Amino acid sequence: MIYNEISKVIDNKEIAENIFEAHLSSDNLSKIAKPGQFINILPSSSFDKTMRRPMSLSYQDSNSFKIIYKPIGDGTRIMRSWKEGDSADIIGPLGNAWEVSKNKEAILLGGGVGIAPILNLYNNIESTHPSHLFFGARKKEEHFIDHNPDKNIYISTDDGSAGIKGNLFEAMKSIFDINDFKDKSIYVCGPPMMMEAVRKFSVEHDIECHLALETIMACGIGICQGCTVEKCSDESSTDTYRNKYELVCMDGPIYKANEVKTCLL
Amino acid sequence: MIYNEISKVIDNKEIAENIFEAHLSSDNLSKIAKPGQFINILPSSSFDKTMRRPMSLSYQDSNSFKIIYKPIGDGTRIMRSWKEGDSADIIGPLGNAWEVSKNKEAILLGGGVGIAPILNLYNNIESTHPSHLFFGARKKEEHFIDHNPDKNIYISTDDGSAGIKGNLFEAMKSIFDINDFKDKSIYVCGPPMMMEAVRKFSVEHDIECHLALETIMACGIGICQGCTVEKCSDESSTDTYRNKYELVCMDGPIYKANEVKTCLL
Amino acid sequence: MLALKIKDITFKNPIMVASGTYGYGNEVSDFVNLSKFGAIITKSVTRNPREGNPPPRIFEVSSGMLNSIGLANLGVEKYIEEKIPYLNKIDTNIIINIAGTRIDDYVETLEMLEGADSKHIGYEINISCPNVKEGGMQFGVSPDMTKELTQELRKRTDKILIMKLSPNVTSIEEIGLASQDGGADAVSAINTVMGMSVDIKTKKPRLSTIMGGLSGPCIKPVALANIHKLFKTLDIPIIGIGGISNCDDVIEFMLTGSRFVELGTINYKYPNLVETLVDQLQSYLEEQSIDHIKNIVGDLMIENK
Amino acid sequence: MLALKIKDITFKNPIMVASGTYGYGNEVSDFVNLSKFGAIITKSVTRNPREGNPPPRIFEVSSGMLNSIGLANLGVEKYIEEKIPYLNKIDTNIIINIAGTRIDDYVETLEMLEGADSKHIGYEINISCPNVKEGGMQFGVSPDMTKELTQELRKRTDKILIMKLSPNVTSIEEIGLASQDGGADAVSAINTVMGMSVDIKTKKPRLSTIMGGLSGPCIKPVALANIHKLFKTLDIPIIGIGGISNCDDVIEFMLTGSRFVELGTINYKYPNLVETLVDQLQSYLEEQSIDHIKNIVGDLMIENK
Ligand SMILES: Cc1cc2nc3c(=O)[nH]c(=O)nc-3n(C[C@H](O)[C@H](O)[C@H](O)COP(=O)(O)OP(=O)(O)OC[C@H]3O[C@@H](n4cnc5c(N)ncnc54)[C@H](O)[C@@H]3O)c2cc1C
Ligand SMILES: Cc1cc2nc3c(=O)[nH]c(=O)nc-3n(C[C@H](O)[C@H](O)[C@H](O)COP(=O)(O)OP(=O)(O)OC[C@H]3O[C@@H](n4cnc5c(N)ncnc54)[C@H](O)[C@@H]3O)c2cc1C
Ligand SMILES: Cc1cc2nc3c(=O)[nH]c(=O)nc-3n(C[C@H](O)[C@H](O)[C@H](O)COP(=O)(O)O)c2cc1C
Ligand SMILES: Cc1cc2nc3c(=O)[nH]c(=O)nc-3n(C[C@H](O)[C@H](O)[C@H](O)COP(=O)(O)O)c2cc1C
Ligand code: FES
Ligand code: FES
Repeated sequence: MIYNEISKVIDNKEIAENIFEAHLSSDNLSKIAKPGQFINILPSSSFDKTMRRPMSLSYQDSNSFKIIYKPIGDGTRIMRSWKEGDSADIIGPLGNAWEVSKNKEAILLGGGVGIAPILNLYNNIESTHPSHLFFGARKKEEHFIDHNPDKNIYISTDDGSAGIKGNLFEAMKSIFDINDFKDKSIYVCGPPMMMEAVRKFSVEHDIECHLALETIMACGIGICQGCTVEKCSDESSTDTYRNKYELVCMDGPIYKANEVKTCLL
Repeated sequence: MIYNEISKVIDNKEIAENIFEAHLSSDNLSKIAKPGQFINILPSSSFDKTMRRPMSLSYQDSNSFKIIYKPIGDGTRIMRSWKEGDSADIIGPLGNAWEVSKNKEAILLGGGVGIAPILNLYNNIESTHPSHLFFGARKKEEHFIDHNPDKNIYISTDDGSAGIKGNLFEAMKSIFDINDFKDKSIYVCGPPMMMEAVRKFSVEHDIECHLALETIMACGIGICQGCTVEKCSDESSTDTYRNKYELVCMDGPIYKANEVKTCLL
Repeated sequence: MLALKIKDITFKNPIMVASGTYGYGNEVSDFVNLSKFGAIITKSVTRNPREGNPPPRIFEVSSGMLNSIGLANLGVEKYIEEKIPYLNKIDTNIIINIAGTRIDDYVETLEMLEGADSKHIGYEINISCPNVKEGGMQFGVSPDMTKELTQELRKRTDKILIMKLSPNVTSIEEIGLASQDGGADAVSAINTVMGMSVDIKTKKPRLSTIMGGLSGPCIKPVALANIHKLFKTLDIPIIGIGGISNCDDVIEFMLTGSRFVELGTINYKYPNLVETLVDQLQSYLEEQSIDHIKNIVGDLMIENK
Repeated sequence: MLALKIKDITFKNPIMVASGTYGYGNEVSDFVNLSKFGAIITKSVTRNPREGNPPPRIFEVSSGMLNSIGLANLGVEKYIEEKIPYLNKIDTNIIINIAGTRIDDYVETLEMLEGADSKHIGYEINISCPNVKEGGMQFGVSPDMTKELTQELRKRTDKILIMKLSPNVTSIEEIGLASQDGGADAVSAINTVMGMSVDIKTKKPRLSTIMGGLSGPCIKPVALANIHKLFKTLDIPIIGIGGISNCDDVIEFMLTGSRFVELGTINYKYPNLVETLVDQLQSYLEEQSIDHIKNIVGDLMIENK
């Protein structure tokens, strides 16, 4: 079920340097949303761009949800100015959800605002499932979680100003040896280059790896066919025309590393 | 001399129902601006419409000026949200200025936000020149000046909720007899239909009448040739191509009633 | 007051779905009441399945978007099997959009659809897809080929036949006339405008196909000019398309000469816009004391000079 | 690093003023340093004075504007008398844009300008004004007429000859080739796109001429597609025009194949944009360690497939 509803802003605040978290009310969609899914947002009724802005859910409960975003253009800048009580037109929940491998430990990698769906998954499984959370950013100020190796929470920075120096891929490899991955699966969302490195590494070493992809999306609901990713597999499906190219908004955004040809979309 | 400068908002407030007055600083243009002239405004640096928004000056001194506006679309709605210290990119002063007939009493008619250049003229000449100010609006709440016939200040409302009932043209005729106009000249700015009625009346009765016209303007500085009005006179000029059509932004916005074919632009 | 006809078929209102912008309808059934539309025009179907163009396929530009989906579709055989049963259940007129490369492609596809257990009332023939070599553009730019194609299809169906025209031509009137002469019941215009964009960081075109089709509010003035030209030239009805985003736009298109309109790109932003549009159109007629929507079609005030 | 040539003439940078969007230059001299431009192309001049179209002549649309100025201008005789002396004083290249109805109009106008005491270095020939019957569009849509006109003008001048092309054609390549074959030194593209808008309250078209020319960011993708097509086809330089609003746009146009660009509608909003643009372009080259701006012309990364 997909809903189109008007959400009210409950709270909207800067949680790290130029990283914002908005808490919004929801009548229906948050009830059924699952970690990994996303919504498509119209930041204001006068927003005159052609496309809504897709955002992953970083949290959901029975009547509200949260998103974590970085103001980079017109849409996210309008979101930054959201005040309590403002409303936003949203469509969701959209896409598939993380599928967790029950009998494997989870390595979660969230880079930049890619942390949103990763954090959501982490909070969902952490109490029942052995998990290792990695959160990467360019510098200390962009972090809103503390480096805490004792609790299996690691942060990394490109400039070394906090936590492990290096990107997420490097951070992960500094903690785990190649043999450690046998009983682990990776869940990753973040900058395409980093994801692509993780994807290649996982495919090469036959490690279970789930990627949350981002492509440009016009509709988010499978009707424009714009958000495609090229699949690896060539097995036939009923929708022949979706055999080679999948729709990231419907069939994704989450794929296994060996399912897609690239993360560089 | 025309300047392109960055103004700072000194003050911006609602002075009547949905009528706003903004006070802005100016380094150069306000020094030389004269009543009747206007400026062309970029309401914010991210304003992504093609054209600036022209606004008449309602006041100017050596380092600041005021405008009076009504939020009707994207540009004026951004202006409404101006806060002290915000900046706006402006070009001006533009166009010609009111030419006051020294030996005639002035009847000033300002309808709606058309009051801006009329008020500017009134405040400029009122102490030295016998003047009758008429301010018209649809209803009481849109007025910010008191009806004060003793001081020759009249307000009118379409619904009769304050001052004289009727439009400005009717209000003027309720005060002055056709013979009163001999020693008077009319200065008018407001809704096109009302201006057109005043224009026709003046031409018919050979009354001196100055109109401040509004057309859609792309540049405001005479380079697009988009803002034309058809002239009555056919005398030749050096710019042959501007013989029939004048540029309201440069040659106007103020015309004598007998110079232009219509106010309905 | 909103109902209009093409030939003997009644449409409950003049608002249709533009091909390719609502999938096959089932995707949005959760929250859109598709039966509100006067007609649903489905995504272009071709004789054989097409996987479409490689990503990236879409990009947002000023007041619009570029696309090069490349007619990705499941082919007419699967279409009949998998999609028609769902479409048959929707309580409004279904129009099937067909694309092809050669006259035979179009003819075969149409014949198969004629033979199917389907309640569709007509066809929109895409001779104007700018995104694939095989998108029919060679028809869309040639009056002779347009006429021949129209005639061949006309021979094979009594259902409504609509030719969908391209703006990427010197004279859309000629193509419109060829459609009319060939026996089309209506023309629809416009398909997307050829456009392009480049990522200056990577130096790569924003679409894998380099050029693609521009749609959305940015093409509205272009659509209106083309519709105006067609309205002056043709006797058959015109279905207006291009950047329509609200009720005022619908009225603007109808005043310019469109008897019907199609909503395209706006569906992505407001998937259930049609619900409010129909009500707003109704209110407009009441406020303006206009008896019937058809009275505004082509009702422009043009000063003689 | 920004200087470029056409034939033997050096332009200090690739940024030019698009015809009709800066008047004759003197209007903005208060606050714009016109000599910053690589070239100034003046408002179209015709053999005889033209008063232009009745109002309304302009209207704002989504990400752009419509205009139907109608080539209002003072005629070549007055132009030589009144405008050339001012233009002669500006410290940059002056290119005179000529429009006409018949070949003779263009030829006579050019001959008079050749005889004038003027330092202009070339001509841009407007064969693409959509706003007046006499705007040259009959040339702009016909390869044969374009070639003939180009040849006639070529015979009469050694100055730079640029043909300005219309996007309102099926194949801009053909017109571009005809210009090249006729002896043009460069082509410029695009002129405005045919567009229209209607005031639903009054039911009147927003322009007195019903249809007019669309310009601004909304036509940028259309311009780029046309430039891409020309770049694949022609050997002579292309001057890119259409919706350019900032330095990124200039780079996008150059990557697509424009050797020079013209700023049009944006001049109305930012009359002195050129000052910052030139600096930004310089910084871009430095940041990217690019020796010379010419290295980015047509430097698109296109994957082979
Ligand atoms: C499934 C999905 C989940 C996402 N989740 C989040 C999230 O949780 N937090 C977050 O901050 N961002 C997220 N994004 C990215 C987010 O949608 C874009 O940052 C946003 O659309 C930018 O809008 P804008 O108007 O602010 O910027 P624009 O001015 O539109 O764009 C700025 C830049 O971002 C690029 N861009 C625009 N739209 C997209 C897009 N859909 N995907 C990728 N790049 C784009 C543009 O090409 C441009 O270079 C997600 C995207 C997808 C597809
Ligand atoms: C010389 C001159 C002086 C002006 N002085 C004032 C003033 O003192 N106070 C004031 O409130 N307004 C004034 N105006 C009108 C003002 O420019 C428009 O209200 C403003 O441009 C609307 O911008 P917007 O983005 O808010 O609305 P938009 O969304 O652009 O437009 C809303 C409506 O207004 C019409 N409109 C837009 N621009 C113009 C224009 N330039 N002229 C006429 N109609 C237009 C549109 O067609 C539309 O119907 C003046 C106009 C001119 C030409
Ligand atoms: C993503 C996308 C896919 C489209 N697919 C088709 C198609 O399959 N067949 C077709 O005839 N038109 C197709 N079109 C064109 C639209 O039907 C319509 O003519 C065009 O988008 C202009 O209308 P708009 O501006 O309202 O979108 C497509 C348009 C878009 C944006
Ligand atoms: C108001 C206006 C007047 C124009 N006048 C002319 C003209 O006289 N001659 C000409 O060749 N092009 C003329 N043009 C076209 C521009 O030179 C340019 O080709 C077009 O506007 C596209 O560029 P832009 O999107 O940057 O404005 C005019 C454009 C506008 C908007
Ligand atoms: S975004 Fe439209 S199909 Fe995926
Ligand atoms: S507004 Fe451009 S010439 Fe007057």
